[in-house]
Formats: sequence, structure tokens, C-alpha cells
Amino acid sequence: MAKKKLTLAQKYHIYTRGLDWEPTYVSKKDIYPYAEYEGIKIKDWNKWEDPFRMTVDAYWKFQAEKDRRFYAILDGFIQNQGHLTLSDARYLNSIKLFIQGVTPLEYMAHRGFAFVARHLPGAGPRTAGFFQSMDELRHTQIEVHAGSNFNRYYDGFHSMTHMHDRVWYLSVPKSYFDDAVTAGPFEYITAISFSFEYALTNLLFVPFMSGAAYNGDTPTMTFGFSAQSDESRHMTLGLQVVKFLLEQHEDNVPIIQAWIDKWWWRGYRLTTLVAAMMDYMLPKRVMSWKESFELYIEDQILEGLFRDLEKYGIRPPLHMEQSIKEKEFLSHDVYWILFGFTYAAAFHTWIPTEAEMEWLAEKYPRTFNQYYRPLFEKAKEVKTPLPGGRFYYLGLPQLCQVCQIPMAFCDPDDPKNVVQRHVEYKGEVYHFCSDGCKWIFEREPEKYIQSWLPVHEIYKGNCFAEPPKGPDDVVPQVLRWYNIQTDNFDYFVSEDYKNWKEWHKDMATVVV
Amino acid sequence: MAFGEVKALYKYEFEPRDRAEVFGDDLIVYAYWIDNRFFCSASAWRVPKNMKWKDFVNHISSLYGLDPDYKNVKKWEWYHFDEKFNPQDDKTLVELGLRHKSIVKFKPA
Amino acid sequence: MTAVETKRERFVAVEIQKNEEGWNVLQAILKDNPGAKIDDFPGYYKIKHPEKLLIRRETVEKIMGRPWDTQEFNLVIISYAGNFAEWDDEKILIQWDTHM
Amino acid sequence: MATQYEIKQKVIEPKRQAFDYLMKRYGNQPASRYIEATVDIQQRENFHYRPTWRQGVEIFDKNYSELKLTDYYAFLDPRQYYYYTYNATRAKNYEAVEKYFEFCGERGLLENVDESWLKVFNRYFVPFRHLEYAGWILLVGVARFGYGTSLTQCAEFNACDKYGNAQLITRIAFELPEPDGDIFENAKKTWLEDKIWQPLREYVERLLTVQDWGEVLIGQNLALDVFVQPLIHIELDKLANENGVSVFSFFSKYLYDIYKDNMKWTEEFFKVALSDQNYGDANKKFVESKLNQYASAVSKAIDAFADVFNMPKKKGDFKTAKERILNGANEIYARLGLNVKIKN
Repeated sequence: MAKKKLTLAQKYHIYTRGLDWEPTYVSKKDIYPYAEYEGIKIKDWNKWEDPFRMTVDAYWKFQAEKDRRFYAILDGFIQNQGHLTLSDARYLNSIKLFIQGVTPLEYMAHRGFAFVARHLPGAGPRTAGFFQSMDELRHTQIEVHAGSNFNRYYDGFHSMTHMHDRVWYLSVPKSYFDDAVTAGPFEYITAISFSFEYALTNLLFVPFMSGAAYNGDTPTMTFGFSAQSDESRHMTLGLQVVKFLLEQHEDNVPIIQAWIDKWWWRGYRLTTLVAAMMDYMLPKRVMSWKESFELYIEDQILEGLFRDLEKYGIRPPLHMEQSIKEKEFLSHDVYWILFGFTYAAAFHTWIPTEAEMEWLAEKYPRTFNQYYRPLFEKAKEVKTPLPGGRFYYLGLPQLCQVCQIPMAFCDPDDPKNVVQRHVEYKGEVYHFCSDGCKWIFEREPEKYIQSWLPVHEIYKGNCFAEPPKGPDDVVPQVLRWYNIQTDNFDYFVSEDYKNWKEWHKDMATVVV
Repeated sequence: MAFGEVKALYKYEFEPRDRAEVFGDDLIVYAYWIDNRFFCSASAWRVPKNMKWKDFVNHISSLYGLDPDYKNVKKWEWYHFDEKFNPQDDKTLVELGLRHKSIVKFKPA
Repeated sequence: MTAVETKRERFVAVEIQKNEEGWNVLQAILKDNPGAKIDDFPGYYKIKHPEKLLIRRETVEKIMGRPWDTQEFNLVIISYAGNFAEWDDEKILIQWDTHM
Repeated sequence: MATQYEIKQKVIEPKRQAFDYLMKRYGNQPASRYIEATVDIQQRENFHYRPTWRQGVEIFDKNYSELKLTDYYAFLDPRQYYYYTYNATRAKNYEAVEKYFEFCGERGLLENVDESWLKVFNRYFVPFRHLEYAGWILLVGVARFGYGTSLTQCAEFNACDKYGNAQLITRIAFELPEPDGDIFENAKKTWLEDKIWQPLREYVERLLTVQDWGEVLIGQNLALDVFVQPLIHIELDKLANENGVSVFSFFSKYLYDIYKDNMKWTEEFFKVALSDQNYGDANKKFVESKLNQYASAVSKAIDAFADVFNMPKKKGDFKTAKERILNGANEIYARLGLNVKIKN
């Protein structure tokens, strides 16, 4: 009998879901006990369309090739002391934030997709989830290896995983992913594959990484672009998952819509850190946050993606309009937080140079000079006894119960004030930075009343290396617990700056 | 206000991590200077329930005094959450009606 | 504050790494997609088209002068906007489901 | 106008040699890329929310297994695989497979394979892809619920190997003639109905319901593989050769090498767990009691394969094959200092 001719899709089915079978010695529910409680209804897993057709051997081949290229570039950079050719050591503060904040999330995504690969009852999406789990481990490791070289010469890189578990601003990314991995497998994959990968990672991995290239950091650009090329597969998976769930049963539509609403806002708030990195921390800038937002969110997501989802009865995320309104404020709000609390952070900040302020004013003609330049001007007047002598916010901030960012988001309708919301639940008050975060809380209050809020934890005495000897010893004991060494304070009093000057002092400056 | 329930494989209920009793005789109180974004967000303080109002104001001035405009203000207008209120200097925080995670807001009168 | 400024555009796009292979793929895309526009950024090219982008194996192979597996697109792509409507041995097609 | 620095060639002394947490463990010296990619990478404390899918546990929790280590990073992969080295190694391993497929294709070796042997092969080898696939699911579960990156990344790569194995078997089957109809449908039917597979299928379906990752690892890596891999890739390949069929030996060697490669980390992991200063004794009790159960079950399960040894023209001797398999298993258990009583 002659072999029949199969299409690529049919062949791929045999390579993947064809391996699956219906168990008879145990019930399927015992193998996949987490598949039903979220209320998602699947009529036929066979309707799943594979977003890409990658077999394991092709995966090994292409991924090994990608990594071969990455490590060749990284080794070249190390051998040539490439860090000396960065635009400026200030640039690295954005990479510190990345390594402390994002890299551990890649790791959590790796374990999260292992959960998907183990617990989704559909063999097709389980397979795609597995490849993503592998990819995310890759991202963790190439980022750690790129960071390792900088760690040898600069502060802020030495304790990323420990800091991620402890330091106040890192509870923002950590709580985001903790939220996703504690959800069921369907919510997880909608949250991460769809809302995060499809809607938001572009902002981080494309314009920001282009900024890395522009500032002379080829390893970061390479891991960024190379990681994002994996994300292209992940985006395809995310879109496929959402469409599949929507097509399976009409009862899934409101569930998915609520997840999109929740995870849009969760992800958007997380991405605000990138806004500050792009507009303030890159000495040479490619694109402003606002421009990136318009391109990647307004054009590609709203005008592109959500037009495609209309036919399923899905509308754009609930609080999208607020994020659009915030686009001219956001990066400034966030940098102003980071600037104020640098005394307790493992990166440096600085007052933008006059040229940088002009760039900001040009990119944000309706907000920067009006609302933010005056803050920096006032900061120049204020003296504090801390290193650098400049203004620091010498207190602890009120944090949003959901996103955990200090409640510092400007109200575009009342730009002299921030948005403040609160609600009472079971006799306790909870505060929020936005209607989006408040809405998320009200939907699942039992989740967010558990939040490990760094400010409250400090006040409970849970964040001291040793009990403070007096009021002046409180912050130092917290910093020791964080393992913040000489990583904090203004850039211009940092060891990074001192070393950078030293390393470049007898180098000829060539102006081209 | 209708609150939702977390879908879970068991009764998903927990004690709030920062509930009032955890702080014993103290309260968390937030302070916010209205119309002034020099302080990026409201501040958070752990203070005794029976702290006198004037001591509280003095306590938070360690932060707000950093703003050169602070010392020029002769009189402040106060709000508890969004309600205007008139705290007397010698009353304690609880006597004034403050509770755990209250926010007091102020601006020059 | 005045109303929020917005000017929206619907397009599909693909971001390609700036290296030899990426440049070849870019040439192939330009050849097969009249009307495609390139934005040049540090480290990458962004190619946009109002409706669709087609990447054909044959065209890439002609430009490269060697066999090219469409899976190798994974090695040059950074990101994209749209939907992989088709990805087989011969071609890759990026477009949205809904055409307007 | 851009400013560029002309770098004078001088070497700058590093401020620190490695990440702080690695220097605390290993002293002030550079760490290998394997160590950097692995040690202390997993989140450990201050988790925000509790899982909705299981009560009483944290996101990462030592209590996902009865098997416990004082320091989970006391275990390190002797192969030092991290993502790149793992993928590069497998890509290289698989190049030989590609070449061999090419060779078989050119000579028509697979399409003209001996038809009487094909009946045997289709019974024991092609359905094996389902068992390997189950191994993937089991190991990716260990990758999620295990504790510490050094362990979980080994499980992740082992899972990937299992999927790769299942797909390689599939690819071989694609090249074979189909005198009796669809080879994959037949193989699935064999897997679901043929008596030689039912004990193993029951074994693995039951293992798929186990939550404790330590028990899964015992059931899969210390019991199932230790019996089934030599059965399929050594003993039955030997039988093939005795019947004049050598075309599959290459694949069996490749797949058996993958198994041996994974036994390197498996044995090392259990060695560390069994000698743990605080949990060693408890771990030993746990491993022995589970292994008595699992190794006995799998040992009994493969007896159904005696039938396969009687199929070809030149019959094999299952009894001595089984003895060799048992000896192999007992050698591994003895190396680990385990006292395992296989009831069979």
C-alpha cells in the first residue's frame, strides 16, 4: 500500500496531538484536575489550529543557532571591553531595572508555561505552551549572561534574583506574575500569551532594544531582538488561544473579556516602568514613550488586533481610554517616583540635562514644561543631608493595593493632582492608583487583600537585616535586607560615575 | 458595592495581610498635599492611635518641610478622605475619627 | 487639558533585524509587496503595508543564492503586527482577519 | 554630531567577580555560565497570592514533594546543561540522525525493511511513541512543581528529550511502508488494546495522576525508563539484529544515549537527596518505599513483552533479556545505596 500524501498540518498533527490518547485506567479529570474550575467550556480540542509547526528537532536547530549568534556577540563585547563604548554609564540604569525587574519574570513565565504544558487538557496548545516554557528559560539565561558582564564593572546587577523577592519597586513586576501563575491555566495563558505577549512586550522589546543598540549595547539589543523573535511565536500562540476559546463556546466570551480587561490594565501598569526607562534613562533616544504607545498600542493593537476581535463580541479593554489619556504624563510620573526614592533603589537617577529637558518638552509639548520641568527646577533648590545633597522623598509612599506602584499617576483631568481611589472591603480600607486597579480589586478582592506591600512590610518590621538601633537606622537596615550596597542615590555621586570618568579620562575624545 | 469572588478549587478566603490588628496600637495613616506634585504620591506613616494631632503634623513635616513652600503656609485646610475636617491639636488620631489606612489631605487655607 | 490627540492607522508590519540575512529578506519583501514602506531604526527595519505582507521562499532564495527554509524566517524576525494567515514551505503571509 | 571615545587598550579590573549570591556560595571568583544560569534563579520568598488551583501551598513550595533537600542547589547537573548548551548538544546529536535518514533514504533502507520484522516493529516500537509522550507530560510537571532551578531545568530538558523521542519514532514510522493501513492509527490501537502495552499504559496513566514530583521522578526516571529503555533499545534491538534487521540500531543507539544522558542527572539528583544531612534518611525511606512499588510494577508490566520475543522467525529469549534488565536496574539502585525489593 502506497503512503498517502499528507499536508503539513496533518503531518504536524501526527507529530504532536496524534501522540495523545484518551485514558481508560483513570479519568481524564484526574490527570488534568485544573481544567474546569475557571468556567471555560471546550467542546472540541481538535478544532485547535497550531499557530506554528515546530518539531522538537527543528526547535533545537534554530534555537541553538540563535543562541550561537547571541553568545558570539556577547563574547566579542566582553573581549573588547565593549562596556566602555556605551553612550554613557547612565544608560545602564535602565538595564539594571530590566535585569532586576524583567529577567525574573522571564523565569516565572518559564515555570508558568510548564504549568500550561502540564495542565491544559488539549495536546495542541500544551505543545505550543511547552515550547514557550523552553523559550522563557532561554530569555532568563541570556539576560543573566548579558547582565553578568556589566555586573563585573557596575553596581545594581549583583543581586537581581534576591532583590526581585524583596525590594519595594520590584514587587510591581513580581506581583504581576504572581497574579498570573496563581490563576488557572486558561487565565494564565490569556494573561501572558495574549495580553502581555501580544499587546505589551513589543513596547519593551522593540523600541527599547533599539535604544540599547543606539547606546552601544549590542548584547542587550541582541538578546532583546532575539528574545522578541521567540515572542513572535508566543504572540501567535496568544492570538490563537484567544480565538480558539472564543469560538469554542459563547459562555467563554464574557470570561475572556473580563480577563482581557484585567490583564490589559495589569500589564499596562507594569509597562509604565519602561516608559521611564525610554524617556529618561537612555542618554540617546530613539522614540518617546508616547510615540511608541501610539504605534504599538493605538495603531497595532486598537486599530489592528481589536478590529479583528470585534466579530467574536470582544471590545477593547475596559480602561484603555485612560491609558491613552495618560500617555503624555506617564513616563514623567514614573521617573519622578524613581527620582524621589533613589535612596532606596538599586539604580541611580539624575536631573535630566537641559538638552534632555528640551527633548522632553519637544516630545511632550502639552505636559513637560507645564507640569514636570517645574518639579525638576524645584528639586535643584532643595537640599537634603543624603549623598548628592539633592531632593529625595524622605518618607515612604502610599502604594496601590493592586499594581503596587506608589500612587503617583497624574489625573489628566486635574494635572495638579494624582488619581486616588479607595474602597472598603470586610471592614478594611484599600487604596488604588486608578479606576483600573480598583476594578481589578473589586472583581477578586480575596486575591489582592493578600498583597505583600513593601511599605507596609517595612512598617511591620519584616524588612530589617537587624532591628534598627534608632530612627536613623531604619532605612539602612532595610537597605541591608535588600542588599543594596553602593547601588543607590544620585548618579553623579555614584561609583559608576566615578569609575566611568576614571576609565575615560585619558582616552582621546574624537568628535565626528 | 458588589464584590466578585475568586474562582478556585477551594474556598478562596484569606486574612488581609495588612489588617488593623497586625499593627496593634498603631495605625497606618496616609498624608497627601493637595495640588502639589513635588511629593510624587501620598506618604505612608505608622503612628500610635493615641498620637496627638499636633505631633502627627510635626511628624509628617519631616517630609513636607522639604518643600520650600511649606514654611510659608500659615494655615492648612484639612480633609479626612474627601471630607473636610477640623482637627484640634490636642485630640488623638482616633478621637479625631482616623482609622487604619485613613488618608488625610491638606492644602494651604 | 484639551482632548487627547490621536491619529490612527491600520496596517500590518514586520520588524526585521539589521544583518545580512535580514537585509536579503527585506529585499524580497519589497519585491513581492508593492506599496510596502520601510522605517529605519537603530538595529532594525520596520516594514509596513496597509493590507498584507507576503514573504516568498523563491524570492528570498533568488536574492540569497541558496536554499532558504521558511522556518529560517524565525532567525531574522523581531516582531510583527497582524496575523500569520499562512506559513508553509512556500510562503509566509501576514494579514489581519478582517479586511476594511 | 556624536562623540566617540577612542579606547586606549588597557584592561580594567572588575569591581566584582560574580553575582553576590554566587560569591557567597563559591567565593570571590568568576562563575561558569552554567552556574550563573542556574543557581538561585528561582524566586523563593514573599509570594503575593496563593494558588487558586491548590490549597495550602505557595507558588514555589518545598511541600510539593515529600522528597526534600536542605539546599536545593547542592544538586547541580553533572552535564552542566543550560539552555544554550542543551540545545546546541541536541542540535549536534540530531545532525547525525538527519544524516542517517538521508542515508536510509538514498538506499531505500526503511521503505524496504523486512516485512515480517515490520509486524514486530509496529507492535513494540511505533506505539512506544505514546509512552515517551507521557514521559514528556510527567517531566514538564516536575519542571513546574519541583524546587530549585538546577532540578527543574534538568526536568524541562528531559521533558524536551521525551517529546523529541516521541517525534523521532514518529518520523521513522513516516518512512516505513504501510502494508496494513495507517501505521499511526494501528499503533494507537495497539497502544490502547494490545495486551503487551496495557500494564505499561495503566502504569503511566496512574503516574499521571500523582501530584508529588519526587514520586513522579521515581516512577518515571528511576523505574519506568530503567526497565523500558533497555528493553526497547537494547534487548529488542538485539532481537532485530538476530533476525537480520540492523537498520533501526542507529536509532536505538541514539535514543538509548539520550536515556543514559538523562540518567546522569537523575542519579546525581538522587545521590544528593539520599545523602542530605537533614532529610537523607527520610528521603531514603521515601525513595525505597516508592521504588519497591514502582520498580515491581514496571518489572511485572514488561513481562507482557515476552510475547514479542516469540514473534519473529528467530525467536528471542525473554527470560535472559529480563535478567539483564533486572541486573541493570539493580546496579543503578545499588550505586545509589538503595535497598529495593523487586517483587516479580
